[in-house]
Amino acid sequence: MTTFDVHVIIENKPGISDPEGETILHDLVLKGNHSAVSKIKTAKMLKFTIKEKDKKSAKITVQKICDELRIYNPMVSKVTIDVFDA
Amino acid sequence: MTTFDVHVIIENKPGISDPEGETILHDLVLKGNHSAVSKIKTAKMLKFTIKEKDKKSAKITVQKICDELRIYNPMVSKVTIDVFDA
Amino acid sequence: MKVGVVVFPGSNCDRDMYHVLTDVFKFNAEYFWHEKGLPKNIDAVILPGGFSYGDRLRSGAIAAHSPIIADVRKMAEKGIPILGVCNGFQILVEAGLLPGALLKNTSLNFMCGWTNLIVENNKTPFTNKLKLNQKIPIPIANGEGRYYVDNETLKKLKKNNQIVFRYSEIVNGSTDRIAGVCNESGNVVGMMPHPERAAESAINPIDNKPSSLIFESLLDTIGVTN
Amino acid sequence: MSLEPQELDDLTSKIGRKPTSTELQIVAAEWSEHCSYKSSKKHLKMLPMKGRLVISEKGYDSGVLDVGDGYVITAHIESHNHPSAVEPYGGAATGVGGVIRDILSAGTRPIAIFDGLRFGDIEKDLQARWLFKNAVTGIADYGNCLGIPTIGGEVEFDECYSNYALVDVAAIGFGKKKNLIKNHAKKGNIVVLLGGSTGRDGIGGSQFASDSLESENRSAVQIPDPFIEKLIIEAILEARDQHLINAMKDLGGGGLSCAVSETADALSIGIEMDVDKVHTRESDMSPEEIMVSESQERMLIVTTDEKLKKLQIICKKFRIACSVIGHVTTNNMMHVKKGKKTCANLPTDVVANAKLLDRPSKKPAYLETIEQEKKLKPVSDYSKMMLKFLASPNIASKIWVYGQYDHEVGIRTVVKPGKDASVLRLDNGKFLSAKIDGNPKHCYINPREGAIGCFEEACRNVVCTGAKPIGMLDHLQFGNPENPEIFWTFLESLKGLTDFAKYFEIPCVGGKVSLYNETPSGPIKPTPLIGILGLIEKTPISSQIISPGDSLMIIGDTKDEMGGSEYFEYIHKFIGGKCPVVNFKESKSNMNIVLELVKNELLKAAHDCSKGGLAVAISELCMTHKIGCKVSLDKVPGPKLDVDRVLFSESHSRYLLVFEKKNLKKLEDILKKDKISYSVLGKFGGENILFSKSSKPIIDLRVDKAQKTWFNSLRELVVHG
Ligand SMILES: Nc1ncnc2c1ncn2[C@@H]1O[C@H](COP(=O)(O)OP(=O)(O)O)[C@@H](O)[C@H]1O
Ligand SMILES: [Mg+2]
Repeated sequence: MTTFDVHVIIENKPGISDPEGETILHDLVLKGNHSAVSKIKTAKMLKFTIKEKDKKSAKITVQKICDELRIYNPMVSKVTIDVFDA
Repeated sequence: MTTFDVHVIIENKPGISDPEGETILHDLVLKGNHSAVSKIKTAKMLKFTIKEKDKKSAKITVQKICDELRIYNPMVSKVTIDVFDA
Repeated sequence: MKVGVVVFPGSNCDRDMYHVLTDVFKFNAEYFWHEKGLPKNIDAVILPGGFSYGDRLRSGAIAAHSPIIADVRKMAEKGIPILGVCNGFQILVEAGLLPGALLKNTSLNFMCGWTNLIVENNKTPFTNKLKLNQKIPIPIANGEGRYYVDNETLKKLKKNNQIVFRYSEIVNGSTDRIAGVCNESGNVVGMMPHPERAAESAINPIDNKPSSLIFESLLDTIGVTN
Repeated sequence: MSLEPQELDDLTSKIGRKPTSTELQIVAAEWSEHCSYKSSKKHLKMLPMKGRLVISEKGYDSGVLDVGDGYVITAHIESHNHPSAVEPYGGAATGVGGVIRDILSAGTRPIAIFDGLRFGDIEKDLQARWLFKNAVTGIADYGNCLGIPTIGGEVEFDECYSNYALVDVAAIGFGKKKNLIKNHAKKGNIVVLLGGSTGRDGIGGSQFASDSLESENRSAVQIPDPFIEKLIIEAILEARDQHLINAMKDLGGGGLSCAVSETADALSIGIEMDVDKVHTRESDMSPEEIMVSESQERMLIVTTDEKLKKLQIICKKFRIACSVIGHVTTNNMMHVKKGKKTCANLPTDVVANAKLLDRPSKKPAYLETIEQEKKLKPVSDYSKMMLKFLASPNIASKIWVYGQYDHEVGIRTVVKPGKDASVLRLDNGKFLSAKIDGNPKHCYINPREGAIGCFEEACRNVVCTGAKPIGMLDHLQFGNPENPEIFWTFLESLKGLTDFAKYFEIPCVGGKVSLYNETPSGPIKPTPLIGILGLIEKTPISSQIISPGDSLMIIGDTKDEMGGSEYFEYIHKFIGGKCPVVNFKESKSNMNIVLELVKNELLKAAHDCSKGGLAVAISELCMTHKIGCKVSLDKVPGPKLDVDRVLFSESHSRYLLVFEKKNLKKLEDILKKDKISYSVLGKFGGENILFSKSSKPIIDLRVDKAQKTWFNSLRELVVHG
């Protein structure tokens, strides 16, 4: 068994508005004259430390946890899972 | 000028507690019998879309924005910035 | 006629709800800790507001996995009246007992203040004494109260008459100004505003009647059988 | 953390040997200004602490007042200035947590929170805006999660707080008298630590609070966990109901060091404890770190072996940790061990009682000339000026703040924030009214009169709801007390408060001193803050609609007292002049008369006149009730003054009363018998707020326009810059 760091990124599905990202963009970044930035999207991240036999099964386990425990609400969000060596 | 996706991850510095991660671990994941998981840490992510001449300057600009506009408080949080091709 | 008030770690409107049920409307009410089961002789279940599990992950997301939810589900299937208020609504949604999702308010802030509801469905056990389109002055207090459903679900909600309350004006960016919904059979109702905060004249001197009717509807529904 | 050389000598001679490193840390925490009150304690004794309704018990951190029928209220005030200045979100949130645990310690349920917030100039200063925004979110997230309503407070901006923050929080508890924890302990009792785990966060916090703010020691960051705090509250109250608590103390500044030594000292016992038994967050913490850690959300409980089982069951139910860390002895020693090894063994009275100081004081030089006024540029258009004034951060409605606080949970809030004081219903049919007030602009010009003014203003606010003041909380916030000029301002304020409290027989039921509030650019202005608790025996003034034709009356004289006024400082950028002075006799009769009028149900509304003067107070009435008013300035009682002085003077003891015209005679009968200075100023109605003098209009504003500006400007400024 090896320890892995698994990053779960939860973000709104495309098409669902992200007022927080928009506020940061308009009220902070663009007011601060950083016009190179054209978009900001916010997301939530959970970093799991997990023991599994390999990267692939670490990813599968975490995906299963996310689905089973509704770590994200499938009506509004999607998740992206990345596995790293700890 | 090229467009880049810049991911900013804001999380509590090591040694500073993360009550949300602990609750998710103990009251959800471990209760759901997923004992392979030993730790969960939460973080916030901002995804910037930005036009810059290269990856390096994209990273520098975003770091500057985060510092200048106090997108995070360096007393408590650290940021990690990753740049990707859009 | 017995009403169960479910208490989760972090619930904080449980005592308010209990007070209104027992002292104001003379229900026989009892608290149920989330790890317990619900007895068979319960006539209605209320999930009160608050911050179950500190609103961590998402409001209601962790409490939706509490042991008691299995019993709530069974009762829901049996057609017993179930009301979720605020965090209770969020829990019912996270548990899949009601459709949709509750997102952060567009203001990004917690919002506490009074607003008006419009009754859209007066066939539920909690609204049968209200009139259609009746106005209810009522407080809201939430950070994640923006009700969201996709278009397809919205159509379904409309078709099945599942929209129970709407805000009279835009308050937090909810889809179609929805403030409360019910399940297809109409016995499970969830609402973001707090009827228990508006049902007494001491708190709501101008017009506590409409909010009172929410509790009187329940009295009517379950009182008759007893 | 370290002791001053003479303190080290003192400690060494008292214990007759060289202290160990753990002992040094323990004593340094406990002898810090923050925990020991070494500069202020001698003087605080002057405040009257006793009263008919005051219940005193040993070892309480909060004041207790008997409100009749077997019920009590408890109250306490705290600040979290230094932590909030570096981490506004966490600092403000944990400030709320701390004061709530003080209320809980007495065995009462917390039922209300108040917050007083002070920052630099948010119109110009982005840092101040960031601090303000995050402090508000911190308070909201903490209080809302606990389900304790934040029902009032104040917000003020002044350049003296640039790069700094004053975050004051007060809390009120309610319970049955028979449920109060009667702190007691005897040999063999056990000592339990309950709640969150002990970590490295907040190490050195109390010392930090006693240093002026410099970037190097910005190390004490505390992460709030309101969810645990909520569970602790429920667990403790359940344990209280089952009589499982012999004595209790919250952990605040100085962590275990303070809680253990102060409990032992207050109860005349000894405590032996083992740091290895403390549940920690990190495995490699030293005994010193464990003893001085200021991790939040922890309580110390003294109980018995037999009761422990039940206590553990409760803790398990609420999923909170609880560790038996030691037991009670009779030798009056605080004995700290790590396993078998002794790390500290000190007499508790030595630890708990730092040597009190008699600091020198001297009247500040600046006060010699501060009362001189300079010639001001005349205002050409008062209507325009007034609109700008209503939008200014100190005058604008604070709805952006209290709208983020759940102020209704608990369903006690009968009068909600946004008016003067807020009012809660109590279980015995009575009502509690409360408000906190400060005014550093007045206090800077005259520390004594300014402090008295804050006291009177807070009283006026509760009186406007029909409540009689029954208790006072004070929070004295100043710069470095080692500076004799600053210490003089501290003493003056304290003397003023004492005089007022004695004259009005309002006992001080609690307080706090916060010193060393300085930044590299200097000390803050003297900022005493006063909280007043008022009791309404029957009904509070009910929320009534003001209708066209209703009359407006003012009680009290408007005097030439412009120093420290918002008008001088915001409109003319001038700091100086004579600040308002309270005439005690007048103040008392005006207070009593308003209470009598409310009791006789002769009023539709009462509002006090304070920041921004008459012009702002009348506008506030119009804007909150969305109705116009025609006001004649010729009738304002007091000496003849220029029009701007009549409009904007902040003289105390003034009340605005709204009543149905037909009640005028009855009102006058009461007012005349007490020789009250009053005058009917105008009539409500129409869509404009209109002030005129000798029939000439001075200010003419549409109510809706004024209301929109006043209501939204703070949010606009904070959110959109
Ligand atoms: N920080 C705050 N938190 C909660 N309520 C606040 C805050 N600041 C102001 N308020 C509320 O706004 C109203 C006006 O406050 P303030 O201007 O301080 O009143 P006053 O001048 O009567 O003392 C009061 O009801 C007060 O409780
Ligand atoms: Mg007032």
